[in-house]
Amino acid sequence: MATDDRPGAGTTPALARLAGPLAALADNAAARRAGIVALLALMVVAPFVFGEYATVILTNALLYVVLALGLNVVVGYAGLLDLGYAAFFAVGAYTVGILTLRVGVNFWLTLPVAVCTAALAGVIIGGPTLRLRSDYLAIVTLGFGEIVRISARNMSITGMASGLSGIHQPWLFGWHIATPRDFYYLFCVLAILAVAVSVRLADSRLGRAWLYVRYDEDAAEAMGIDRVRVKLAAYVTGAIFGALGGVFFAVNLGAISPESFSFTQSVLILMAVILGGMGKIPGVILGAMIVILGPELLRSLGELRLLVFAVGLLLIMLFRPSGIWPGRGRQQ
Amino acid sequence: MSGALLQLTGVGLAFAGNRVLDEVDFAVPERGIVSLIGPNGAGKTSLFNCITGFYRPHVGAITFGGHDLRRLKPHRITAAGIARTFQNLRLFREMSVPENVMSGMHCRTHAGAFGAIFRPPRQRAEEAEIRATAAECLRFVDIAGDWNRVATTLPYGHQRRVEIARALATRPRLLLLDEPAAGLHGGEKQELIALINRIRDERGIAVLLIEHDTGLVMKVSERISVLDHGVMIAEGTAKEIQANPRVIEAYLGQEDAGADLEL
Amino acid sequence: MSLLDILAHQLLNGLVLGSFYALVALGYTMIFGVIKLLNFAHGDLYMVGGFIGFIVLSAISSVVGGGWFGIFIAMLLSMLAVGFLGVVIERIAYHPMLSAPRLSILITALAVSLVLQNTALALTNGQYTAFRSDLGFGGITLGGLFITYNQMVLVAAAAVLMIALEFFVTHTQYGRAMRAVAVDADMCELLGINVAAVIGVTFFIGSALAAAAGTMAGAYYGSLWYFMGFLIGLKAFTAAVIGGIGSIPGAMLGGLVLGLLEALGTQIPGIGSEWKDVFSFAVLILVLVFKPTGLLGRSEQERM
Amino acid sequence: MGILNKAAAAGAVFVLVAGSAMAQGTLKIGVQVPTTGSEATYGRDMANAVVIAQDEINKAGGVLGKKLTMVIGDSACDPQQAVNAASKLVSQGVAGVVGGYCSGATLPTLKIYGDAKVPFVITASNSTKLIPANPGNAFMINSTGDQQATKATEFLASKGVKTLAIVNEGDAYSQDLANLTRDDWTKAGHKVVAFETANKGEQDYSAIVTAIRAANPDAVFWTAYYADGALLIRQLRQSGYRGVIAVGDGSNSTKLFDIAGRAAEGVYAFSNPIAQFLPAAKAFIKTYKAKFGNAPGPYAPLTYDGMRLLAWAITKAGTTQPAAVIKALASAHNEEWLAGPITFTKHNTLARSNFIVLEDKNNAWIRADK
Repeated sequence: MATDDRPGAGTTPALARLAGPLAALADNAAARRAGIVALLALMVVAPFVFGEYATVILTNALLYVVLALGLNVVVGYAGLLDLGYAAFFAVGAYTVGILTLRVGVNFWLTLPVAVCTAALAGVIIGGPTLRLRSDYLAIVTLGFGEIVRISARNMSITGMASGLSGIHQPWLFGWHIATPRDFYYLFCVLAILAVAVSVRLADSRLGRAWLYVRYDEDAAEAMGIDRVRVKLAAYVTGAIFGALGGVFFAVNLGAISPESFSFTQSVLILMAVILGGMGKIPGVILGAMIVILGPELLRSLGELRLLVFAVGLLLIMLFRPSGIWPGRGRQQ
Repeated sequence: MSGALLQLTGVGLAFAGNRVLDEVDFAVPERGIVSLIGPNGAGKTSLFNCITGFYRPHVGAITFGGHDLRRLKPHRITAAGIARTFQNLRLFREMSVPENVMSGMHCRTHAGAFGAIFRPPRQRAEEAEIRATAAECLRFVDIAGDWNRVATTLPYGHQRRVEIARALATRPRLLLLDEPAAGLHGGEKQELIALINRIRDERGIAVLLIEHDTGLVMKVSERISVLDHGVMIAEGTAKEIQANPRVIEAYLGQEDAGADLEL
Repeated sequence: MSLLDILAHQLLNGLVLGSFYALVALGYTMIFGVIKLLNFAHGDLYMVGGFIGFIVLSAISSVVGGGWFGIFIAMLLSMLAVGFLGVVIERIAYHPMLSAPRLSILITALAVSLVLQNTALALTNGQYTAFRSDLGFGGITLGGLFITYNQMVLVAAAAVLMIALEFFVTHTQYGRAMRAVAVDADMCELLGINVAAVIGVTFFIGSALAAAAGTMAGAYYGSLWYFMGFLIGLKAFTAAVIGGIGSIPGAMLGGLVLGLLEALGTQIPGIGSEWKDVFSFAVLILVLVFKPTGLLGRSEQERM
Repeated sequence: MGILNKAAAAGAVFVLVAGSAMAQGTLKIGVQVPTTGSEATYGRDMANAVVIAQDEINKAGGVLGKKLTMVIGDSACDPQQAVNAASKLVSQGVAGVVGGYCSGATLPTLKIYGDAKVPFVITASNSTKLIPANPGNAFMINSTGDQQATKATEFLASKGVKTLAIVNEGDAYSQDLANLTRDDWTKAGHKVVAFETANKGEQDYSAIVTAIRAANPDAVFWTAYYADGALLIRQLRQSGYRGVIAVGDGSNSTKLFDIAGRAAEGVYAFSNPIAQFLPAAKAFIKTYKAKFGNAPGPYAPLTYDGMRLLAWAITKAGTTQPAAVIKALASAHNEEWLAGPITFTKHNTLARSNFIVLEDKNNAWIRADK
């Protein structure tokens, strides 16, 4: 997160909003750094302070941070509506499950396979549909999400409807990642990496191209940008984030089943992206926290949990399309 | 006109059976400044869109530097060396002035996701080049002080110039300007004329413009073509066009445009 | 049963199912026509229509009975109520968004869908609601084919609604205005057509048709569920795409084609019923990729 | 890493404080059931049964001189939510857990309770997939899916059925039961002529109905839940199918009749022991009705038993030490409970099959196997 000192850069508005996790404090680099350090310190001590239950919930929230940041590349940066994001999450989870249980591959070796499989799936689905009007992508991804879920339910290699269980916890250089606290720290690292990658992507040739295409496809094309290719890059990047989230989800839970990858899952991840503020990294992190911690804090909501989120989503779209996190709206 | 930079031969375009362009022959020489005029609805912007690949002509040939453009997508045509501005400003909203101009460098650079994430020296050099080019193009169109502003909040005339800078950042050999003087006042028009001349003189870029302001057209153009109802009715120097009876007839058909030609 | 009988039965199944798909697909395609929006909430209006029809029927069945007549009255009232709901949704949620980026309005539509679904979930506790009616199981036998009276009434009712719609669109002023707005809304505005009113009427009719399907389905199948609109919404969209999105005859044809594809698709050896939905969605994706204009849709002019 | 050490020390103090608070007066028992989501009715019914057991035990003096307090963990019938709920129960220091309704949601919690060495009495979930995943601390007091398949095979064969169509809903529970029944049925020398999967929430089953009619089986066995089962039964009867229809224990709810109406007449249901057919449950039914205003649901007796079994085991062990309690649970030997005697196999599953067969007569269940 180095400050930009190249000629002609400055802190340009859109970049600033995309780049720093504490963009609101963009003018004050010291305050921003202090904020990040405080946040990191809190992350380190949290399991000792809040106990095991909170650790499990926070681990789940961190998983959502990774997933939401991935979907944010698709929705927030490139402006494509993906309603089947859970499919890529499933691809990652099942890749680990199948390779470790059925083939006996070491967990860490499944990572590159999961990434490649997700990227391939992204190209197969995105390649043809991204040429069409962007609305169609929403419905095609929805259909794709259902296809993946139903296929997982019907195939014996994926353990059919019961899914796969007994996925082994991995070792990392002699560290057996087994307790909730171990997984919490693993997901901390993962989330920090996801933030760093998001920041760097936003402030790059590709990241800018996503915004160009999102704001004005025709003008972007007239500037020599291949819109299909750029959108595909966003879609595939999102797919890879999703798959990596799925990989670690699978080892954390130890068991996966098709119902974890339903439409509701896709919608929850999308809510995390939109509630906090699409395109804004701190906003997306906030959104993921709201989606996971909200229901835990408000257990009494019970049945009304999703209704509250849905109404929130509608109100956000109508009155504050830029999301909860402060920062100027992108919409108008 | 063989050896022209851009050459259109027998180009025809129809929408739902209505002919928009009919057998259009047209050329822009290397380092030339050419204008395309005609009454509203004559098909000027459609012709632009055919050249830049947004429309696909149904018949005819379009070559640029000897290469066939007809099957190329818009972004490939830009990469081949044709840049454009839009009739209604199409800046990327909510992005800063340099960010807008940096879009032009996209087709001249290569870094992808890998470069963005790992930032190898090559990518850093490229990024520096993008920013340097954007800065240089902005200086060229004389936008200096407003860099940190969101482009769409600039005064109208400045936005026009940012669009030109953005097109220049694609390093074109031919620049298409779609009504660049629309909405500009007198002084700004003079600056525009100077800018168009500098683009050609200092950078060696050929310019093709569509413009309603015939006064500006007469001053800046070396050759002028007149399009009416999709048909090219005249071609020549400013003097020749002003004297051409078909042109006068075409413009008289449009009540309010007749006055323009007098200028 | 002979193979021929099976095929005849599956054709009948496809026809009944296709009628529902077509009624819902019509609303999708009409709304897409006038404001170019994929109204994700449309399937949920089918669900709401089913519940309102059920409530109305419960209230009036002591007077008019729970047979087809009572269901018909319930259906009309449900159509009216859901038609207005559709108009209200358009006014509140979509209208302010018409000039916003497309992504915003799509997400708004999704939010509306989730609000409708979860309201129904909260009200029913996620339980199935039994839709009680007095429909019998009688029918006639044609050769090896057994057709129930319910199926006949249902297909006929769907056909009448579709014919009425076709008449409305081709022979009335609003209908013609609707088609004009679908071609070029800006131009219509210039010509003095009240575009907002046309959009309102379109939402009313589209939503009412979904409610009609919802009420009939509730009575025919005998149960309602808060999530019942999701799958049929997706299927109806698929039907609209197969027929050519924006085309009204296309939606009818698409609904029937999809109904038949599903009914017959499960007869193909190797594709068991567990793969039925994968089959439908694969058809959707293939149509979008290879013939995005569908069977009857007109090809869109090139961009710009 | 001074900060880290201090934080660890602070955390340890926190845990100690929490631990000492736990040691006073009461003994916490976790109840893992879905209280939200589509299966909430069952979950609430199970929780109600625990309330009755808890009150009775406390009135009789509690366990080891301490009062029992139940803590509900909402699994929402969702694996991820169930894991959250289980972690919360563990961190609240429960001495044991009863419940477990949806097998899919129960499965990932086995590891959590296993790691924390918390005894877990599973009162409803009965998928055979739970057996290999059990680290040893969980005990299943409901008969498992394979026992239901055996029962179904025996019963249907006794009705003279030769050819069978099996329909499931594609979820873990019904798919498992469908596969087990198919295997048993074929092993018994009969034929499965159709094996279909319906989609949850889809109203139109006509394509499946036609496929079944084409295969013309003597009986149709629906292995999934009542809501969609009712639709299938209706459409089967509507199409003119006159053979035997049987449903699994997910469909033994009387709500089946609400939707299917008279089409359900004569339908057989395989069921775990429900209160109205248990001679010992008369008082339980009375208490339940007085307290909650309605009759106990299908899993109330088993869950009531689960709570009492856990209390019995803690008493027998004389301590809440997990190892001792688990050992006491495993030692259960034919003691009589509401739903019959409990003895565990070496896999910690119920040694006997407790399935009964019901039949719909005028939209009410009667025993069909006695």
